[in-house]
Amino acid sequence: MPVPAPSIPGRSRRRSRPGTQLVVGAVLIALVALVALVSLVWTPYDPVATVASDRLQFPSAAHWFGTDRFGRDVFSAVMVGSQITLIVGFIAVGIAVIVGVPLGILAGMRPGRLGDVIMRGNDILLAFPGLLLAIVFGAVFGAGTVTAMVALGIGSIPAFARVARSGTLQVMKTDYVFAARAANRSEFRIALRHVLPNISGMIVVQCSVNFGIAVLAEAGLSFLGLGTMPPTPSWGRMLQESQQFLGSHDYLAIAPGIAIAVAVLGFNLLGDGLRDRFDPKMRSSR
Amino acid sequence: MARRLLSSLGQFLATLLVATALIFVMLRVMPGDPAVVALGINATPEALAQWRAEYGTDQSLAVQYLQWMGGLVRGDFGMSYVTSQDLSPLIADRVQVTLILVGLSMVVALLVAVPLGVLAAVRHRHPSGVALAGISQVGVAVPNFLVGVLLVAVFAVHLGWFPSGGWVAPADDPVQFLRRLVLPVIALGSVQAAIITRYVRSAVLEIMREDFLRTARAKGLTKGAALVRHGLRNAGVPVVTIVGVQLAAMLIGSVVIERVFVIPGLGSLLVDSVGNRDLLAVQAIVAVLVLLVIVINLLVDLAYTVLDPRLRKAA
Amino acid sequence: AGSSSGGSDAPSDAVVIGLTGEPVNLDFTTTSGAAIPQVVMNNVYEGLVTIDQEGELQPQLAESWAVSEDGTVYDFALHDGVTFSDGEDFTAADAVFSIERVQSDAWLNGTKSKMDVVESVEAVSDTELRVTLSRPSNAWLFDMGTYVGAMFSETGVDDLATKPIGTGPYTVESFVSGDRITLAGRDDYWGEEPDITDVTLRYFADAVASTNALRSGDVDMVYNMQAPDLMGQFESDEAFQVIEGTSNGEILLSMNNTVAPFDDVRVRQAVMYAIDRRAVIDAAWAGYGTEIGAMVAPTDPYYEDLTDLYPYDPEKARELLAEAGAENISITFDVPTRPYATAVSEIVVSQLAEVGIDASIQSSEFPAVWLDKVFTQADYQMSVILAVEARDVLATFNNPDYYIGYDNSKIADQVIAADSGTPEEYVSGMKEVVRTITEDAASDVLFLFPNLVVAKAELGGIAANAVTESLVLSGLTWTD
Amino acid sequence: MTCTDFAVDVRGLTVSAGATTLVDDVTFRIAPGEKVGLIGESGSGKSVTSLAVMGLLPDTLTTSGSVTVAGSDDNLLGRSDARVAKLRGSAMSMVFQEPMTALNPLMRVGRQVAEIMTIHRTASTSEASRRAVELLTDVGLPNPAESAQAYPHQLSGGQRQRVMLAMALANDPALLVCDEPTTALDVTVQKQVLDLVLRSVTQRGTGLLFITHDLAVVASVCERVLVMNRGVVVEEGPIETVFTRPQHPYTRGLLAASDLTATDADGRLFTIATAAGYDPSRLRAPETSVHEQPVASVVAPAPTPDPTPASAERAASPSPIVSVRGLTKTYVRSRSGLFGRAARVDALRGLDFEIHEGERFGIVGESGSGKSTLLRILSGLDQPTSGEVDVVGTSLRGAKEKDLGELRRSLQIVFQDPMGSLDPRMSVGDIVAEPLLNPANLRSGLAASPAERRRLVAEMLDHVGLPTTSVERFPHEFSGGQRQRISIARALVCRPRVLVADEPVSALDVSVRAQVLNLLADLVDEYGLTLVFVSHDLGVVRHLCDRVAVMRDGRIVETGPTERLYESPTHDYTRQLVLATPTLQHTLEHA
Ligand SMILES: Nc1ncnc2c1ncn2[C@@H]1O[C@H](COP(=O)(O)OP(=O)(O)OP(=O)(O)O)[C@@H](O)[C@H]1O
Ligand SMILES: Nc1ncnc2c1ncn2[C@@H]1O[C@H](COP(=O)(O)OP(=O)(O)OP(=O)(O)O)[C@@H](O)[C@H]1O
Ligand SMILES: [Mg+2]
Ligand SMILES: [Mg+2]
Repeated sequence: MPVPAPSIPGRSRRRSRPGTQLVVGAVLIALVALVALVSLVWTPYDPVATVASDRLQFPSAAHWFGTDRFGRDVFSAVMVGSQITLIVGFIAVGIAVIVGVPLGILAGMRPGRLGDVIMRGNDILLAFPGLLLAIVFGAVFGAGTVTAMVALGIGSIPAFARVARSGTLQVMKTDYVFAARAANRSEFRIALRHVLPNISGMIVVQCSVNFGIAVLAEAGLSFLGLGTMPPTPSWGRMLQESQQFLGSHDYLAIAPGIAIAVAVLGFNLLGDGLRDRFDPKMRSSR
Repeated sequence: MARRLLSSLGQFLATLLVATALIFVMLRVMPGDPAVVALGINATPEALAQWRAEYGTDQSLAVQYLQWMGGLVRGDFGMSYVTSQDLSPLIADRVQVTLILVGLSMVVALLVAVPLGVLAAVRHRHPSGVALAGISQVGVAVPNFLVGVLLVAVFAVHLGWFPSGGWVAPADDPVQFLRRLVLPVIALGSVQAAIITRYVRSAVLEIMREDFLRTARAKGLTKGAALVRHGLRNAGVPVVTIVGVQLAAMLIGSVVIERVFVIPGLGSLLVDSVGNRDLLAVQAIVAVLVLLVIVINLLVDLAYTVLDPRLRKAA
Repeated sequence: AGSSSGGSDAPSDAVVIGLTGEPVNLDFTTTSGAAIPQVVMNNVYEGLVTIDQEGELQPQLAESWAVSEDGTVYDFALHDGVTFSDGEDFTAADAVFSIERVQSDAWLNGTKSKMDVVESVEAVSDTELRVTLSRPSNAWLFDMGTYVGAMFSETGVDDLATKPIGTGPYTVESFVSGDRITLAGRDDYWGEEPDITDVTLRYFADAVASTNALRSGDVDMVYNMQAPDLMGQFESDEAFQVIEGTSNGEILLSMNNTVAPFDDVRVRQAVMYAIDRRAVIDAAWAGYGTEIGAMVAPTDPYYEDLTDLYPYDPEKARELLAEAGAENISITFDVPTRPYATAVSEIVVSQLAEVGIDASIQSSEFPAVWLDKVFTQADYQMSVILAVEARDVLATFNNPDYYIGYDNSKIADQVIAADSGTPEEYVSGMKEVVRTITEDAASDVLFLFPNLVVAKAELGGIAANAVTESLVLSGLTWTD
Repeated sequence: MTCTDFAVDVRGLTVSAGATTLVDDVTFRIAPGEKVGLIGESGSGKSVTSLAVMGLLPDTLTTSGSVTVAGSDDNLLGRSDARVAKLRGSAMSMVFQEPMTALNPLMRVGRQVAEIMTIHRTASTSEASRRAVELLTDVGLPNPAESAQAYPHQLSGGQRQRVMLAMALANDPALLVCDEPTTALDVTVQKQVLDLVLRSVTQRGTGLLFITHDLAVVASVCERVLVMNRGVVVEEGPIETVFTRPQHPYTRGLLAASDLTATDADGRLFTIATAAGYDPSRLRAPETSVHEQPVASVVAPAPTPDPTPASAERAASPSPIVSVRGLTKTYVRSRSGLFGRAARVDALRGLDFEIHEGERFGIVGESGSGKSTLLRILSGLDQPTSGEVDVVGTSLRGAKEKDLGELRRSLQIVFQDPMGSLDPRMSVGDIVAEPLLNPANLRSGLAASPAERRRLVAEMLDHVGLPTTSVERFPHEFSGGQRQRISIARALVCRPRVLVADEPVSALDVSVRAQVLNLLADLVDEYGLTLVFVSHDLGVVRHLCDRVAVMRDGRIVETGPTERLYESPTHDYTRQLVLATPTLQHTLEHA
């Protein structure tokens, strides 16, 4: 009452029903995930088999999204493309979380020299945007999906480290951490039992945001020819290839374009929804 | 203030030093002997040896690094292995192109996004506000190269209102320069505008919950006036953050748009140089990009200090 | 440099040409690739002879020439009053300098070997040049019509990379890397001055951007267009003309003859049978392109239609593979990052899969990585490349150290004999050589690459046949 | 200042959020110059009422009824924002609770004050800035001209609240609304600000609506009081009457729970539930009761089951359980946000004291005096900069984490914020069990097995009066008072010898406060604990502790037995503190 409670990261006090953003986002992502799963076992056609006689057919009952210049079924390719999209997102975000979050927690729990060193290193990494890393890594290790996801992952480490650190700093100031220390819990236990669960909300939000970023970046890289290699279908490359059919076979651009937008929109909405749910006060990472 | 500036500067230099070392090491792992790349397929071993001696690639890495750093300090990026051209004027040219493109797009994006974001926040319950928020959400999700491709298809190829791409230096022909910039700036700027609109909206929404805004209203300001007089500058801090982040991302992210619109920017040069295995050029471009990102981060830091007196040290 | 907006309001002496594949510099003596000679040969540099649109030798700086009985001594009579763009006179001494320079260390480009047969060069007078060959050669004079035969000024070779100096009708006015090269007509050109004196070559990273520029009026012609699927749209448009020129470029599905599984001729033959070349042309290049069956362009004197040698026959392919014990093999397929290569590779992979060859695509950046890995180190199994050089069948297969690794023991002597023989012996000998190479399935020539040109309808004099690497600009003219 | 006979007239004000009614049919009227208090527990609807009057309610709430302010003739409810805005700041002004956030952090305070005049065009720009300095002088800001140039973060809480007041008074409003303007302030500062408010409204004849949960404060400021409970005004009348002869049981409950000097038959504080036995008239009683009550309160809550009753005078005990010699603590801040502050903060500047087994030791002092720092050091959560600290036989100077197992077995803490001290992501069972996982405890075999731990937790929860089913639930499912019980259960589950409490009740409503204090007192007795109790509230310390140390600026200025200290403080600062603390008795006597 008299003294305002500090903003405590963690679950919102009111258990409100999930917002529309959260629902729509979750539905869109579920859709993409479902398509990816189904495409593992079934697609209407072999997405890489070329059928010269079927080239450039407009959407029809046989080919819902038409066929490309090799006579491949666009619908099947879009389906399989979702796998690449999700894998790139997962691995990129996974790398960033696995490296960034522990570093951020460490920096937050040891705000002295160690924390400073970590954050300086983080600042340096911040100067290397993911796309830049992806292009350079492509030169060094050969362009491809793996290179792209690793580079994008490394590029997003700073964001996670920052979020984790700022969250940890807040958690470390809370009385429940003092209470845990008064109970002689080890630093490791505190990190595991108190810090991690309480910053997990912010981390999840950040994951969602970075997922969207990774999807867009992969599409951009594939568009440049530096991402996923043919014949594996990738939405970005499909868009790139569709360019010379713009005006005559627009559907070739529309299908992957919408697919990208749906995936990114889904992750962004999910992120916003989760942010509202977890803690509206905890958003800025700076 | 001065101390903060000084320490920012120190950090800036340290970051730069480590970053350049990283770049140097990273690129030494790149496959492909630059001599072979430069001289082509049937070059004789003697020619290769001569080339290596000339370009110093037969020296130890440490020596090469020091030579490179020495050049950097003097603003000399060395000579391209592939084109045998001085890199410094080339890169200077390209940096200019990218900075104009990115800068202009950001200005346009801000001009659009700030009013729209504020509107979306103020009317966050009205249908118009919800619609704005929705549009910006969708805008963020659309890849900018798709926007670019569509703009070219419609406004250049179909309607012929604007050139489909290319670059004319402003000094050569200001009118052509601007005409050619319209579509790429829209492509790059519109997606940025969507991103920034989202941030402005949420920053303003947050500010609208602040006590001091209620105080301002209690002083006799209407909601709108209170927001304009007291809220916007406060909302500026998170917006500056995102503008910094986006600017840094756009420096390299614009490469896709440069490709679509055939603009000779730094990102395109990087991709080309990577393709040509022009080691020194790649190294120089990455260094310049990293420098620019660090400068942007520094400026953002300083902008905080200007915006927010709480971050200034007592004199 | 920036005023070249092209379009209908352009002055009638200006033209903007859209190209893909930018030269890194302008010095073909040290840097390989077709992009440099495309710009400078016949435009900035000229040779003693040149090769016309039909593939015939024509005099250029040499008014005429005479060949000795034994075919080893060439006497050239040079034009008088020819000047280089730096004002120096062109004399026989420059020709001596140029030819000897190819043989010296200054010339680093691999094609210098074409000058190996030259034993001596002498300037008999300012306008008389004598070249003595070590043996008769049918190929040498033809090669003199390509960039190996370019004539340089003794005083003008300091900065070939950016300031080429030749006797041609144009000079390089500016070179904005990543964007454009502008050429200006010379007032003091010795020959007939071209109509178009202001040429801008704009380089596009991707083919669609170049055609977009054509549509929006930014360029007047797209030469060697790399987006064949767009041709249809232009064909139906009155404002444009579409020309399918021939070229010397063969799309070569290279197989490394020295490594498994392609060290087995049966596997190579299986690949030849497995591929439906017509389907490749249709799917990858929108039907533009010609099946030729071997690495000889129809414009070459010793061309022979060998397309029946390996008809599309997947059954046969499977049999051959079974015979070779190579059923269900996996290979890697190094694909250079060029539009034709990626397009071709996708359908080739799909067709190979039909016969049980699982090819996984590995992208190699072109030129650097591809040249290094595939070409120089021959560290590959299968690749695909557009071989643009004229009359390159021997360069490709008559050299076991070449990246193809074809065992040339069967053809080496035949080749010397043919080159040294009479023109008739040359033609029949070469046909024999080519047949042997093809029967051995050294590599699969998928199709002859078309030189697709799209231009504004009013642009005339387009040299659409890319017989050599050069893009001849001097004939261009606006026709209304 | 106007011809109307009221500053504000509120009729049938009802505010609802969707289906729930937050404020129900509230009617009151404040005459010019009249000072009216609005009291009630947290969430009773006080702020909503005041915001409704100011026309500052969020759009999501719907209102009905009427609000008329002097200077406007019609109902403000339902008027456009622009219309009401004209009256805000001119006819009516408001001072908010939180001085930290109520000012725009990016604008110099002088401008913020001047702005209210330029908005209403009561002064030109230059005149307004001049007037702003005058106003800042009026509200007693030191160096007003200089302070006008300061940013809010460069001022202390009290100073900021003065700026708010200067702002509110700038246009001589007919009505001043103050919503808990002093709850975030220290008692001495609170007194200054309250005096200032009183003086200002009296001078200007401004009507005052004063909102607080603190009955003593309202008694010292207001003439008339409205008592609010769940959105309904349950009682209204002159302070005198309402506080001494409350008609409504809720009012009586509030009074009883607020009065820390009164105890029921069992020697326990009254809560709203037990308020029936409370006699409010004692507040009015003559001098004698003031003498009598404190005595009673000391005697009453100390049934002292301890075989060796801890007498304050018994300092000669052989070995103190806590012993502090020359303790200092200096923080080095990387970034100092405060005006002229050096980067080094001397939080503690040489403390010497001892606490004996079984003692209830209170520490009082103002914000920033170092109370929390001291507690953190005593509990081994922070290292002293210099000096010797011995707690339960462990020397804390330079002690490593691993040496502290024993200390942490014997000493536990209860914190101020009932929500912030419980990990929202842990179940109550896990929270309470945490101290049992201390390796020192596990080694001692106190709760080696999970089953044993579960038993101990259940037992403890039962002890603090929480249902056993609580173990499965999470902190957010409990009320503030219940959460503080969880906190206490956690602290006591491993049977410590020393319990350290940092403002454990200052975030609680009076009625809950009484319950928690009763519980603490019971448990301390039952377990024979040594209690170290920190509070800024003298009344609470006085009720609970038998010896008190008064801290100021990192020093202990005075220690002594509670009663002696209160009755005859020797140090100036202690006297100031005692005088500044409003108590119901005092204020009613002087009313
Ligand atoms: N904007 C709102 N929407 C919905 N409910 C609200 C809103 N504002 C306040 N309430 C609810 O109205 C009730 C009264 O709140 P109010 O802030 O007036 O209490 P209060 O008496 O001022 O309490 P405190 O002493 O804690 O300030 C509370 O239950 C609160 O949760
Ligand atoms: N971690 C820290 N770093 C720097 N300074 C600190 C730190 N903790 C406390 N201080 C400073 O030390 C001084 C004493 O703080 P402390 O929290 O002990 O005061 P307190 O008496 O508990 O105040 P309150 O009643 O407001 O809780 C204050 O000036 C405070 O700003
Ligand atoms: Mg309130
Ligand atoms: Mg404290």
